[in-house]
Amino acid sequence: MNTDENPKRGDITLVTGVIGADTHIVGNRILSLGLEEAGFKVVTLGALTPADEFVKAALETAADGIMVSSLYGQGELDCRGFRDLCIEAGLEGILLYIGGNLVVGKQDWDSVEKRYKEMGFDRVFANGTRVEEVVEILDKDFAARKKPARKKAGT
Amino acid sequence: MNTDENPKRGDITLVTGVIGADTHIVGNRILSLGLEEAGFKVVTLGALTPADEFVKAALETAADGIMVSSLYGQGELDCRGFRDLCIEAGLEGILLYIGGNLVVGKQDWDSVEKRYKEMGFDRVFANGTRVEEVVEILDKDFAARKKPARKKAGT
Amino acid sequence: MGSKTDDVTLSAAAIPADDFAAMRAENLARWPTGAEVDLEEAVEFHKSLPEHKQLGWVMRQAVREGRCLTQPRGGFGTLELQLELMRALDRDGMADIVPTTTDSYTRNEQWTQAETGIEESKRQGRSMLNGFPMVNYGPRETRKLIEAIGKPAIVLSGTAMPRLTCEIGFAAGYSGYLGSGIAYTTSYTKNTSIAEGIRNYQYLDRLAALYLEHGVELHRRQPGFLTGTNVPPSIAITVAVLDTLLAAGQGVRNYGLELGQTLHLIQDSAAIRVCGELAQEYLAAAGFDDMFTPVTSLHWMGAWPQDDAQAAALVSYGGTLAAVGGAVSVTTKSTHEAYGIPTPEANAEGLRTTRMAIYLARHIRLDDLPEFKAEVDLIRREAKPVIDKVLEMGDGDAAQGAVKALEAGVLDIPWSPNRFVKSRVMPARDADGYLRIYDPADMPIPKDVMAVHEEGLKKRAEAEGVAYDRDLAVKSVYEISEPLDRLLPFPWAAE
Amino acid sequence: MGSKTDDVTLSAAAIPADDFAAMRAENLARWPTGAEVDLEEAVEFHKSLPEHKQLGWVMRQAVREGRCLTQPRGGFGTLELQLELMRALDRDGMADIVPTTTDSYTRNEQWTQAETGIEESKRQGRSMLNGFPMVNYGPRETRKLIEAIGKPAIVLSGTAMPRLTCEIGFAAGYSGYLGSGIAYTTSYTKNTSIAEGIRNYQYLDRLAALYLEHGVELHRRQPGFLTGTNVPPSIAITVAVLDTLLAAGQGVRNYGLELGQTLHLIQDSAAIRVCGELAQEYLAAAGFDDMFTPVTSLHWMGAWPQDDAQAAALVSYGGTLAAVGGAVSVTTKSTHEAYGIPTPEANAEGLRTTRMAIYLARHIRLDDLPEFKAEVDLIRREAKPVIDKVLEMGDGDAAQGAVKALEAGVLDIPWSPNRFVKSRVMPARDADGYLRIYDPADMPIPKDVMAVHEEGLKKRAEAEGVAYDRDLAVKSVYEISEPLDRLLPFPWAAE
Ligand code: B12
Ligand code: B12
Repeated sequence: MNTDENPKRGDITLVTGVIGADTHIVGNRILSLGLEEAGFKVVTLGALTPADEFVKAALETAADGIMVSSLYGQGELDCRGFRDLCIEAGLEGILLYIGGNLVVGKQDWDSVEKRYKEMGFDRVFANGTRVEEVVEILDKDFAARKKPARKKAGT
Repeated sequence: MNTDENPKRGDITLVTGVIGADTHIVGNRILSLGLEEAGFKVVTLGALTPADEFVKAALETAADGIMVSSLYGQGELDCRGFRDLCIEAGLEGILLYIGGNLVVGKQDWDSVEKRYKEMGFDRVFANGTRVEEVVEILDKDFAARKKPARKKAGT
Repeated sequence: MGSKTDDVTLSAAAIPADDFAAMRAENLARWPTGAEVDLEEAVEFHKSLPEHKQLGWVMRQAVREGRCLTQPRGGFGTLELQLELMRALDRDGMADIVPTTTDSYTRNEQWTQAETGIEESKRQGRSMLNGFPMVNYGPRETRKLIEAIGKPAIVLSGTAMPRLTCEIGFAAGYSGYLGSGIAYTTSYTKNTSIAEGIRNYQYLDRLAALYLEHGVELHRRQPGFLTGTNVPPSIAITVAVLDTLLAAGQGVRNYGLELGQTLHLIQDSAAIRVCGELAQEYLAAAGFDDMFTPVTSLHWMGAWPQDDAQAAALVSYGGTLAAVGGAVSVTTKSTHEAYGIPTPEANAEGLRTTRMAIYLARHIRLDDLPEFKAEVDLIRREAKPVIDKVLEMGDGDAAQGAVKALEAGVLDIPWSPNRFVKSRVMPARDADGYLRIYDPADMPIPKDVMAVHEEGLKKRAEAEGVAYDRDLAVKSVYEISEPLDRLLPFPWAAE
Repeated sequence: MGSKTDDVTLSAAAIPADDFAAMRAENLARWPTGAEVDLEEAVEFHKSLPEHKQLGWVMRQAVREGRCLTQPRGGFGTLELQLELMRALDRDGMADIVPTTTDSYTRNEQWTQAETGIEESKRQGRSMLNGFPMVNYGPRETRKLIEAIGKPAIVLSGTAMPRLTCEIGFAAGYSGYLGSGIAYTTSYTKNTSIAEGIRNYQYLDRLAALYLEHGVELHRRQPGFLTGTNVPPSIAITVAVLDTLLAAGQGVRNYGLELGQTLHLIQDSAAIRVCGELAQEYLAAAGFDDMFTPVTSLHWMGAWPQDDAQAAALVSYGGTLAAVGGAVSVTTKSTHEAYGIPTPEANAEGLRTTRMAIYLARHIRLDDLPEFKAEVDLIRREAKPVIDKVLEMGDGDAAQGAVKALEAGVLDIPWSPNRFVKSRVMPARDADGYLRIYDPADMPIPKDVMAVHEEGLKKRAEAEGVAYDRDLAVKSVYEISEPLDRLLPFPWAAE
């Protein structure tokens, strides 16, 4: 993985965690390790993290993005209003990713993605997504934003 | 199995065989054994039997019914005009059953049954049919015909 | 959570009857449906059930007849959906044991949120909860589920906080209950201390013992799969033995032990054997000689492949492994596993595929295979030093020992979300397909045993041309979920 | 059929080159596409194929690397449908060996009827034939199939009359060809004499040897499944050994042996072992020491259950049995087996399920299990006396021996449609799941071996409370196709 791109991964802070009453830590831990190895600064909240703790941690660490994991199927309930929480806290520009088994049961992916995009997530990842893929897309998204820390000047 | 019904099974002759280039003898042999044990007179033609041999045997033995097996999928081609062959030979009243895997592939059963009924079979049986079931239905059909040998007086 | 008993010194001893009565009263007052619980009435109901709907009897009978029973998982957010599901599992799936999985809010005692989930589910016409909110429905309503099926029913509720759910479940007529203090606290919680988790399950076990005092032998069961992620048999068995001792201490006598499959035919057979044996050995040493401990094998608990056809092999092999290993029951998954909670149809299909696999392998035993014997020996040599050390750290008390050992990393659980667990032990799959330990961290696994593990893992690193490092462990998390063209490509085409 | 060679005295000796040239000319003249066959051109084409598209090389390489390859069956009535099918099996199914099954008219040399079948199929837009009519299409058109895939291809044509089809197939570029004189004549024909069937396959083997003389090592293969209906391993192996001797006599050196699965893990492993060993022993005794005889295991060849979920277990277990048994390849079926020829999708799924099952069991071997050793010993003691007697009856000539032995019932095939076969031998499944012989009829199976069979079968009759009679054999035909509620019901409900 190439960390010499613009913007530098080392300047980017990402908060990771598993939302709600969800204990599935494995994928989130592997993701966190992978992001760290790729050069990002990673703040790990671990399993069973309420939505507001994500926002609090992002504020405290001046994070550029929040990487939410949800595996257990109840993410649809847990993630309602997540973007609004961020906006209330003054983080409206923050990059929001979510990944995992995002609904109960095997549902049509397009409709699942749409639901989460409507909740304010910038990108929605299916179960089985590999870390390399996530890193690639992060690079692209931050490159598109040019100055990743811009949102702090926002409000 | 009760052979004391009216008409007597012992008065009824059935021709069995596997039609066309089909070698699947197992089910047909078990069927033949079962019919014999149930009390019917059975004339077994075995595997790989052309349509006209069924008719010839039925004529020669003054049979009351023909039990055609077809497993290999090409029965639809082999059975075309089977009833006509019987009629030509003066056997228009003869009872015609067919059973097995009657078409190529897994197809809707109702449509398969319809196709074979149109070819002139009185009853059409799916793969997996057990002998006891066949005997029961034979009894019913012959009882309905009252005098099973009537068709010989027919033409 | 936050119960008054927290400050009582933790021990493996039985909760005295008076204390327990007080605890129950306090517990049942936490949510309105608690008031519906009436032990005498529940006891009568259990006694009125035919034997074949009582899981305690059914498990014993399965052992007597050498059967391997099937049991799926399954829970939906409303009574109507759950009824339909349990009927489908009972009839179309031919499940021998019918489950009710609770939802994650219920597991975390967030009953208000569960209430929202029920309403949302009703409004949307699909389940918004990942299980059945049993506490919200209460025992009277929930009993309709028991009445709708012709098999015994078990509550599956992965949590460290089972106190109210178990009261409701037993009162409703469930004769089985899965869960244990060490296993679930280390795998389902982040901030719950091991001591608290143990106490909560001592309550549950004590309640089961109370039913037994009233003549109802319920089936309690230990969830040996832990984090479900490459848990080596020795660790699963160590936890199983400790949880068993804790249950025995409260008076439980019908206690199942579960083991997640490693997917290695010989290792899984050996693990099932050793699990049952060691549980009995340590029970005997602690003075318990009448505890029934049948072993259940669980379909692969790690990540599943996304391809249904590939997943079908895991389902089927899961039946094979259970049958060959002589498990008394197998807990099944479906081809939907990678995606989400299965539909009743997919769940029932998983049951039938497993059942056929059991039928086909029901005569096979590997007892006399030298590799089997070697693996039995290895697992024993791996588990016993850890169990002995844990008990030693607790001065013979399993509860005290477990808390201290987990804190010290003497007992360690891979991939645990719990902050009271070191979770530094690193398992990985070796060149011969055995699940081994790459890094034991602080676990007192003997050197000669570790040498066996290392040899196999080094052989794998070499065969794959990769470094001998902890990436082996991460790779082993993904392995079984990899698409076939990575696992077993056509090897010779240039492409 | 009706070829002039019929009156030549049958023997296992190689057909002299001149005679063979005359036979070929006569044979190729039987249908217009025969004129397209050009041996030199075909040899060049085979040599131009990459190694991984040459089945002879691929089978040898699989043995070197310890792989268990997968191969489905599959044939449709038109080139277009067949192209689509073979691409799907190659890509979606990841088949290591891609098949072309011919239709039953082609098998019976009824090419005019096959022509009608092609036209009907085109008109109806679905396959009206149960396979691909290779002779009608001819080698030039058929080669498009070889060019469309990235794997080696094999012709599957269950018939006693392969003469023209094999010319077309090899000329088209198929590097594998399944079929043999004794196995197919006894299982696919009614009126064809064993001698005629053997002669027809001697033609095919001689043709393969001719390619070898030109530097192209084709893979020939013996279809050991025979009637597919409870064929005991000893009988399958006996026929395999005899067919192998016949092929060796014509100059074939790359010759696969197939065995239908009994669905007993130990028995199937033992059968695979003994099959390879006995073939080599009898080859050596006959002076052939350079014949390559890899063994292929076949998914259950008897009647399948109608339930897809149940069938999935047979598919998956079929991979397990092949992998554990150390088979070099496995021939797969699909969950559609009971119904009809599978769709390309279902066929590909069967391949993937099998492949995953192979991956999971690739490390398991039962070589040191005492039951395995006992079964190896039993199968040897069962097969050798029969093989020896057959060879003795032919004064050392396998061809003569086979004809006489089948006539006398010394060699017998269960459930055969052929009137030159006694088909009085009756196999049945015993109490431990082994496929045994209830009635050996006139086969010279030693008394002590039959005592083992009888014991197991009597144990079964007793366990099921039924008479010890030949109904055991009929029941065993149905057994595996029975619905689960008959095979393994929930045992304790009154219902
Ligand atoms: C292991 C496992 C468990 C373990 C978890 C151990 C632990 N503490 O972590 C245990 C056994 C404890 C468990 C419990 C439960 N589980 Co669970 N579990 C699984 C399983 C089998 C594998 C998950 C896993 O570890 N995968 C491996 C990792 C590496 O992959 P991953 O998690 O998908 O993560 C990767 C990607 O998704 C992506 N990713 C993940 N997060 C994010 C975030 C972002 C921003 C991005 C970009 C990418 C990304 O990157 C990761 C690395 O590649 C899955 C099914 C499956 N997938 O096969 C079910 C599954 C997730 N579990 C499920 C359920 C329902 C439960 C339970 C509620 C009930 C139960 N079965 O007991 C409880 C949950 C309790 C609770 N309160 O949360 C369901 C969820 C259902 C749904 N969504 O419809 C699943 C899908 C199984 C099923 N089909 O029913 N489970
Ligand atoms: C065993 C078998 C074989 C054996 C046959 C041995 C022999 N000489 O008999 C062998 C291996 C030789 C074989 C060859 C072939 N087979 Co085959 N075979 C089977 C299999 C697995 C079982 C059949 C069987 O014996 N069943 C057990 C008996 C007891 O049941 P049964 O035959 O269904 O008969 C019962 C009932 O159907 C009923 N019944 C039968 N006939 C009749 C008639 C009447 C009037 C009535 C009332 C009832 C009735 O009563 C019987 C007793 O209960 C089936 C698939 C399956 N069912 O699982 C495929 C199957 C029939 N075969 C098939 C095919 C294609 C072939 C081949 C063309 C190609 C190949 N695969 O090699 C060749 C055929 C060659 C030829 N020219 O015919 C296909 C047919 C496809 C289709 N219809 O779409 C099937 C369905 C497999 C598949 N899914 O592809 N086969």
